[in-house]
Amino acid sequence: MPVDEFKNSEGAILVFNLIKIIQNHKVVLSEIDGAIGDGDHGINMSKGFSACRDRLEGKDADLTLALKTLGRVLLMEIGGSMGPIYGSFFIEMSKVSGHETDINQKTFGHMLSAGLAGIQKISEAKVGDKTLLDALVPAVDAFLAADAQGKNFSEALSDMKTASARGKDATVDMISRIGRSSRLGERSRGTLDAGATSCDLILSSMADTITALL
Amino acid sequence: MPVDEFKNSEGAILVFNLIKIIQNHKVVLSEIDGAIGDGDHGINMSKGFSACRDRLEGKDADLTLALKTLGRVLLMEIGGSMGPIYGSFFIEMSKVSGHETDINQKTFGHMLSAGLAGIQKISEAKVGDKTLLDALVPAVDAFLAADAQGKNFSEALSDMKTASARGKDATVDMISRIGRSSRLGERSRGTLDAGATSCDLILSSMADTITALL
Amino acid sequence: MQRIINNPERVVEDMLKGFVKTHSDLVSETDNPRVFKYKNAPVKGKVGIVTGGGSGHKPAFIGYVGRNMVDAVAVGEVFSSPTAIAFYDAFREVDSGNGVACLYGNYSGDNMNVKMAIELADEDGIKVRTVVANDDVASAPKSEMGKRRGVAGEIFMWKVAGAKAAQGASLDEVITVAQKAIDCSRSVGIGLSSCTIPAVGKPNFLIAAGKMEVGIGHHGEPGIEVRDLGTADEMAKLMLDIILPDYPFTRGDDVVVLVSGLGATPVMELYILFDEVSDILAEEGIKIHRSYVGNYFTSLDMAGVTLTLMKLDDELRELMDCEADSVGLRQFGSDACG
Amino acid sequence: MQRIINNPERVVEDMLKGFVKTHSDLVSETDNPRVFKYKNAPVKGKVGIVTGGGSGHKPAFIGYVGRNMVDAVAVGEVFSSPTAIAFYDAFREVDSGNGVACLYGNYSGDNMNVKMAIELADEDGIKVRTVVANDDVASAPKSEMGKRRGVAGEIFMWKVAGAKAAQGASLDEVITVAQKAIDCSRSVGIGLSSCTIPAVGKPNFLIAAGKMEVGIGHHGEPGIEVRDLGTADEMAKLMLDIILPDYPFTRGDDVVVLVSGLGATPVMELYILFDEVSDILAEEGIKIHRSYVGNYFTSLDMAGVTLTLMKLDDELRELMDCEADSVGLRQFGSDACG
Ligand SMILES: Nc1ncnc2c1ncn2[C@@H]1O[C@H](COP(=O)(O)OP(=O)(O)O)[C@@H](O)[C@H]1O
Ligand SMILES: Nc1ncnc2c1ncn2[C@@H]1O[C@H](COP(=O)(O)OP(=O)(O)O)[C@@H](O)[C@H]1O
Ligand SMILES: [Mg+2]
Ligand SMILES: [Mg+2]
Ligand SMILES: [Mg+2]
Ligand SMILES: [Mg+2]
Repeated sequence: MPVDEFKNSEGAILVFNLIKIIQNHKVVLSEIDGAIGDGDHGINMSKGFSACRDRLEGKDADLTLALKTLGRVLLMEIGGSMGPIYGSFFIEMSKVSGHETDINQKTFGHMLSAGLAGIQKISEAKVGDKTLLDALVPAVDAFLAADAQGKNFSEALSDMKTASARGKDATVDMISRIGRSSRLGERSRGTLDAGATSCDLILSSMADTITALL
Repeated sequence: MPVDEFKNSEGAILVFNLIKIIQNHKVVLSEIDGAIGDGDHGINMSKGFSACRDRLEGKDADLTLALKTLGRVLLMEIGGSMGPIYGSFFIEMSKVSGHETDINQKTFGHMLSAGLAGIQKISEAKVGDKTLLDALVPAVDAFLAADAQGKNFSEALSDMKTASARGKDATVDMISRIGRSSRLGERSRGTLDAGATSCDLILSSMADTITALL
Repeated sequence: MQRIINNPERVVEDMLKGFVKTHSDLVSETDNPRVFKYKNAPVKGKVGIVTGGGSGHKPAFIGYVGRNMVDAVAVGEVFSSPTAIAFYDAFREVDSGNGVACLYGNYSGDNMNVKMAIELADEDGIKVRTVVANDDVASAPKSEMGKRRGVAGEIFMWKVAGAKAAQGASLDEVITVAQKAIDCSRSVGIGLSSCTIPAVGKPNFLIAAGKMEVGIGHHGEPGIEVRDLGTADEMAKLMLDIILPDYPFTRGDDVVVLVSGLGATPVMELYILFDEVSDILAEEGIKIHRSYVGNYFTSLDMAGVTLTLMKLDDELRELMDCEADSVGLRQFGSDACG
Repeated sequence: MQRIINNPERVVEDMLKGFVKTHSDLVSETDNPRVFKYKNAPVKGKVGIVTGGGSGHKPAFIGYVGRNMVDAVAVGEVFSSPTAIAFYDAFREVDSGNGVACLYGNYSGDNMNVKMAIELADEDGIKVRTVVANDDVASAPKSEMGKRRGVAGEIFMWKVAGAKAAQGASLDEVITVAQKAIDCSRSVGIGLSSCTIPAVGKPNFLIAAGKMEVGIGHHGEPGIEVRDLGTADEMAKLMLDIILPDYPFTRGDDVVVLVSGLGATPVMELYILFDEVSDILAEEGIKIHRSYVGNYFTSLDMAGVTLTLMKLDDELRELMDCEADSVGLRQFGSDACG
């Protein structure tokens, strides 16, 4: 049985993979946002994540620094709602990983909880409002539940992925109550939420990267 | 053979008939203007002529005073281009009828010439530009020609009517070169000019009234 | 028509009522319901400045009534000249015995009505002289300058003449500087949409989506050319290519620039256009002394823009820098001017 | 899209370039390309006034930077909050050691970014206090005032706070009066058309011809009700029926009134609406001390209007009457104020 943890010093790959996944989904994220929003979610996200890549270039970052850099770039330089929301998420995660040498399942669970709490501190959105929280909240819950049930790190990550995807898919049937698309009321039903889609991409990529690192 | 003249003191009926004819054609004049202009020619004209009726009410006006009142009301209170154009026309006519006791064929010819000259003093429009001058100029010419040929007053008036109607009808094939509709260029072809139409109504009504007075 | 109006035939009256209520600190009604004056007019010892024209050009014309600006305006129906009586009454309201400068726009109706009004004023012994603005380059070739219409350059004419009059200049001096201002000004417009006279209820003409009309007039008078909608940079270049050689403005000149929206174009876009105008002028070695960007002279709900340049000499520069207080043009000045 | 733009993704940058070139006598760039300040900021001994928000609301927000007004703004993308760094840099640009009043609008992005910015400023020892405008009556019921958005009432908040700061008031005093201004203000909007974010290229939503949306927000946030397009008089009554009882404004009150167009509505129509507002207020025994009619706070190319009333007490009246010099609000005052 493999060691159920990975080295903070080797974890920056997690962030680099996030950058790649966001860049690769720039167009589709904007298209999804275009259906009931203003069609710029991919552009906004890609702008922020790409700026982070520049910032990490040449630096021998560990996971903590990479997450912190990503969070700060989003927070400081993207503006809108997405900047502070995803920014807080990654910064709060980085505070938990902090100086830990190894990131195990417990630590990662704390990181997720802290990231989520960071968002909830600044956003009034609730589950069911058709936002990224509809992917994030069930995903975090699933990870923590798996952990509590004694599942191992990669099993818990797998549960997280499943819950995130399901949460994202569930946004199709929701009416938007927060942000730009809330203006459409009943007409916002029938399409995915863009933020939930990017959040699912992020969570799923993190799960894959960590699984590979274990 | 009847006396070929009418009394100035009995001539105000000419103006009252003009007022009636304009009021009765308010809608159609606006409709014609609407095709290639802004659709208000009937409104503008009717506003001015009706104001003149109020002004003449109770006054025992002769032709001179009635024409002068009509001209001044149009000139002073209607604005736009029509105010000064028709205003000058009637004022200049009234200057010629002045203190004449009887209006004969020569006097009326001078009145028409003076009215036309008054318009030409302030408007740069030429025959063929698709304006009221396309009815007025041939009508005045026809009256003067008939007079020169020795035709009597009512014959000259009849020639004037014919020429005015023909002039008006000819505007259908013209391209507007003056005023609002000139904006349309080639597309202004194919409809009557509103000003030529009102001018024809005016000339034809004058001819009928005078013929009846003789 | 997605408009905020009551009776479409009474938009001018209704607008005027709202205007004088809003700006009673600056503008007063007169006995003629179509004549409005600066509340302190006639200003003793000062030449009176009068203008007027059809409605639908907000803030023009009434918006330029004020301190060191226009003393009275004659107001017409939408896109239609005021009456001769309105011009005449405006003259009477502002004459303090020093004469009246009537500075207006070269539209045939205005020309006729002003002419009549002057004849009436003559009988009263009121001395009126006129300057007829003709800054719209696209409205006639240079060989027929006298046929060109007055557009946003009129604002510079009023500003300069208003300041000159406030300094105590004579009627002849005011007329001379107003004529100089308009002689040194050139304008051109680009239309991106038509406009709708409320009483008519349908667009006056049509500009197809994806097209623009270069040289359009302030009432939708036909332009020089309909072409594919360009970028802001292309529009700036097009407009300057028309304006610059006509005057001509050349290296070393000092100018004021006015970019005005036509009514429905967001002001954000006017700044985008101005940015390129400014860059091109810098390349050409033409110095911008002062610039105005906003809705200064509109055409109802038309989308589009006009660009005006005026070449400055020392006198025009000083007068443009004077303080002014009107709804459409309000600026602090080192020199109170009056 | 009949727009005057270059790259639709760069409208904000392009507009800002044009803006600072036009108004370099009043507004300066800073090291942060999304932060602009009053050219004399930080004004020694004076509390700094900062605001900020998404673009597309011209003249808001940058147009309210100036003398006795806002000292610096943070500029966001179209309809999107500025970054935390922009707010933070704005604080730093204007703090003269007397603290900074950040007066903004209660949009979730702004709330989050301002919060972050304040945390950063705290670390630098810059004292920042906020007032969050919530004058838009239609955006939440009175029982949830804290959820209401800030709209054109922000202009009164800035005007009053800017004047107070210019008089040498402390940060607490400035905050108190800014809070009072917004507490005494109520706004409501009516939308007559949608608007198009240039980078998106299609309308954000739809308002059918012949309909109007009462209570619409500054980004097209849904209103209270879509109904048949009314006359200007009906709109005035509808809006006052929403605003008056909410505060409530009552007989004997003294108010300032602001009628702002949303971008594509001709100013003529705003005066028509104001005329009826003024008549209704007169009937209700509410006295208008001062009124503003024009495009003060827009939403790109949306057609429509907002109405704002602020109840005055002696302090607010004095501050509203102070001189002010900014692009969006420029007025002469008996009192120079600073
Ligand atoms: N207050 C909020 N809390 C949580 N998520 C939000 C909030 N506002 C917006 N979102 C999310 O942001 C997404 C849109 O992001 P984006 O398109 O980048 O921003 P914008 O809406 O400003 O264009 C939505 O799909 C939604 O998931
Ligand atoms: N300068 C001019 N000279 C002669 N006639 C003119 C002139 N301008 C306009 N017209 C006439 O005026 C008519 C339109 O009048 P009207 O509709 O009342 O005014 P407006 O065009 O201002 O709406 C045109 O049909 C034309 O015959
Ligand atoms: Mg966006
Ligand atoms: Mg979006
Ligand atoms: Mg007409
Ligand atoms: Mg007309």
